Amino acid sequence: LNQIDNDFGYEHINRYKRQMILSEIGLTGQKQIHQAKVLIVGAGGIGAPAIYYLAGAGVGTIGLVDGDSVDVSNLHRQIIHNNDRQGMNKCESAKKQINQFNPLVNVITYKHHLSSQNAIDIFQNYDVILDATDNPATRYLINDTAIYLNKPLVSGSSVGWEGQITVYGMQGPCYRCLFPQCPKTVQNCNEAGVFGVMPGLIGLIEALQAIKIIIGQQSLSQKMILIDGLRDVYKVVKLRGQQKDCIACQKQIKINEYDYASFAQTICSSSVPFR
Amino acid sequence: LNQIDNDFGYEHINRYKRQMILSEIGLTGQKQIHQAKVLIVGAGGIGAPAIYYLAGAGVGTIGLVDGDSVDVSNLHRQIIHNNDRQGMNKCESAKKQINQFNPLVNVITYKHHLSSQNAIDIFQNYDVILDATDNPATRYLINDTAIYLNKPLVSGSSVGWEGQITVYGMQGPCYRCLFPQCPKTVQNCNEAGVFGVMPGLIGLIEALQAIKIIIGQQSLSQKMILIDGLRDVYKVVKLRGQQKDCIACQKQIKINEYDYASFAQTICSSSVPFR
Amino acid sequence: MKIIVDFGGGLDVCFENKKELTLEFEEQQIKMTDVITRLKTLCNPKKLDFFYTQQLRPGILVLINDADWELEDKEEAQLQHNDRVSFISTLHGG
Amino acid sequence: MKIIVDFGGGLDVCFENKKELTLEFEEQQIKMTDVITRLKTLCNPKKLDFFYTQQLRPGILVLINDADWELEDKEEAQLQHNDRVSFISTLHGG
Ligand SMILES: [Zn+2]
Ligand SMILES: [Zn+2]
Repeated sequence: LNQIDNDFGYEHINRYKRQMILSEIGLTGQKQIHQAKVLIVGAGGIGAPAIYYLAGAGVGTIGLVDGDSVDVSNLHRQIIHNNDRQGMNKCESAKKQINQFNPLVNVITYKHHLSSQNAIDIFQNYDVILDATDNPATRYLINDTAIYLNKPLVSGSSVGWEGQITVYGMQGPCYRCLFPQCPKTVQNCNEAGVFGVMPGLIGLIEALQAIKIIIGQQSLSQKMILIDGLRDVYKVVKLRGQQKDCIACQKQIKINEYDYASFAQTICSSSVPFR
Repeated sequence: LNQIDNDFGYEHINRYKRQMILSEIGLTGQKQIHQAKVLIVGAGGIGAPAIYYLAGAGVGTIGLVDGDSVDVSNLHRQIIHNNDRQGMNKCESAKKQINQFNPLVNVITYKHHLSSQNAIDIFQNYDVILDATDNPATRYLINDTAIYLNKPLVSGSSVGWEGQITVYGMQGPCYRCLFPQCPKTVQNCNEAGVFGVMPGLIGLIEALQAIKIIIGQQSLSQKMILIDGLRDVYKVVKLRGQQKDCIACQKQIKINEYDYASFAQTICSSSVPFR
Repeated sequence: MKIIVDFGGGLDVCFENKKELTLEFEEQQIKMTDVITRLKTLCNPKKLDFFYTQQLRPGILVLINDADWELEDKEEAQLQHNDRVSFISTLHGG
Repeated sequence: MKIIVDFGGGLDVCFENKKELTLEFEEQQIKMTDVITRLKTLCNPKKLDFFYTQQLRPGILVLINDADWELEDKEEAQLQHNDRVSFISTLHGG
């Protein structure tokens, strides 16, 4: 064990040994995880469980972007927060929880919303990006920025009893490859109901994909997991490849000049409540 | 809202409103969840996330059975515990965490192992049983007791990068219907490696099944979800029905006289490490 | 010829909350356009614009036997008896 | 005739860590017993007792096209070209 460099010692091995037994991880893989920097955009229903399991697995640096504060109505699904932190910024609350859970992990907080002015500066410090947000405009911003910087993007979403998750980039398709025109959604945003376990499952699978990317294992690039928790449907489907005419993949977007709000203005104009 | 009885008030509605919007839950379903009593046997890799999401969803009474204490090597996957609670009994640690996360939930701790002498007395106080244990002998004990008392049993397991989960009872098959002879396993028990997200997914799906049973929705009875996190395989398979010759389903077992240890003595005698 | 159609991401709202439909076709040769045309007639008129206006609503992923129809020739893709066609509306909640 | 076989729950350890095999059969009529006999020859001798001793090792769930073989007639079940047969060892870890 003499290859242990200064900041990866016995304390780490004792904590991570049950996963280090796996041949796909071992000492080499655990050090890769320790040296990795993962950014999670959104510390809500998907981000909360993702943060917990990335920290548990020993990701050395986790960045969190969220400008919202903890509200009691989040607590049926956002397990990183708790009753005493209502009103606190969500990144701050998550950082407190992780410092108590695994002090070997460094949590960096960005206590504001992502914008086309700050996205590139933040993303370039990280190896893998996780999209845990809740609206199409931000999802396109995250997609275009990650693709522009060649960072793998793990992207999931959840409403009601359903969840979807894939990995964008890595020579596979991106969000714009699948949806060149902004999706008009069936449900109107935050009034949509959601059962806590569904974003929970998506958050855990996002963490799993991030770790697999870090240790060089296969990921969900060009595949999507579809889950219907109510009807017990769990399946993996095959997606199109990268599209030649995709303005994101062909790097034709000037991110800080792109008007994401108006591109996605059709969002949530639907009047149909989600079932 | 005047049907709100004394112990289900605005405090509950404000906390659970995002899931109460779902037609499958609503006020009626939330009150059923509030009045439900769920027992989780095992506060480890599967039990930890299950407890979190059952408490988040508002299950009024959660029982926890575990005689073990928190060890640092649990913390890569057992998110209900933390660094400061090493050495504390796992039920005690989980109760502290839940009291801070959702004070509206009552956690009952059984700080010892389940045995054929105490299983019936404990189980009969609960509506749904969750198996979150890690050895066949206990799994047969839990199965036989739940079937004997006609309690639905949500049962999952996880090792390495894989996970399996089903629901026993409810006119479907039980553990003995599937495996009349005790399985001789490939991996020797606690030295087997495990990646944290896998028991995490199983724990969340166990919580999801428990809630669905409580609100009268379909469950995994006679179905099993198979997950291979490394190869991104997520699928649901169909199982045999209840077996006529099953000594558990035909209630032919005297639980407090049955020698589970010797029935399962073949466990973990295998010398083959799990990959 | 029988084609099984299923809906995800809330699209069942357009089809009386049914998650799955079985469509019967007399003809032996069926293409995706035929399935879409049939579904437009079955769709609840008040909710048609969540399924189809001049085109399939942006944000709907179409799968043939669990594979993106873009991998075959989309509307022109030939279908066989008992094929499964899925219309999955992308979710953006988090 | 081609049969696809996959392994779960660690059983791939008996087959050189391969999660999936494709078996070719000359005969037109194939039963599950034929698949098991073939797999016994392919299994690593040192690990055979994790797959089969006098019988299939207790704890292995056998599926034909993702359905428990107990729903058909187990060893006697008839197979068709491109059927998928799964041997899933039950996990007990928690
Ligand atoms: Zn693209
Ligand atoms: Zn039985």
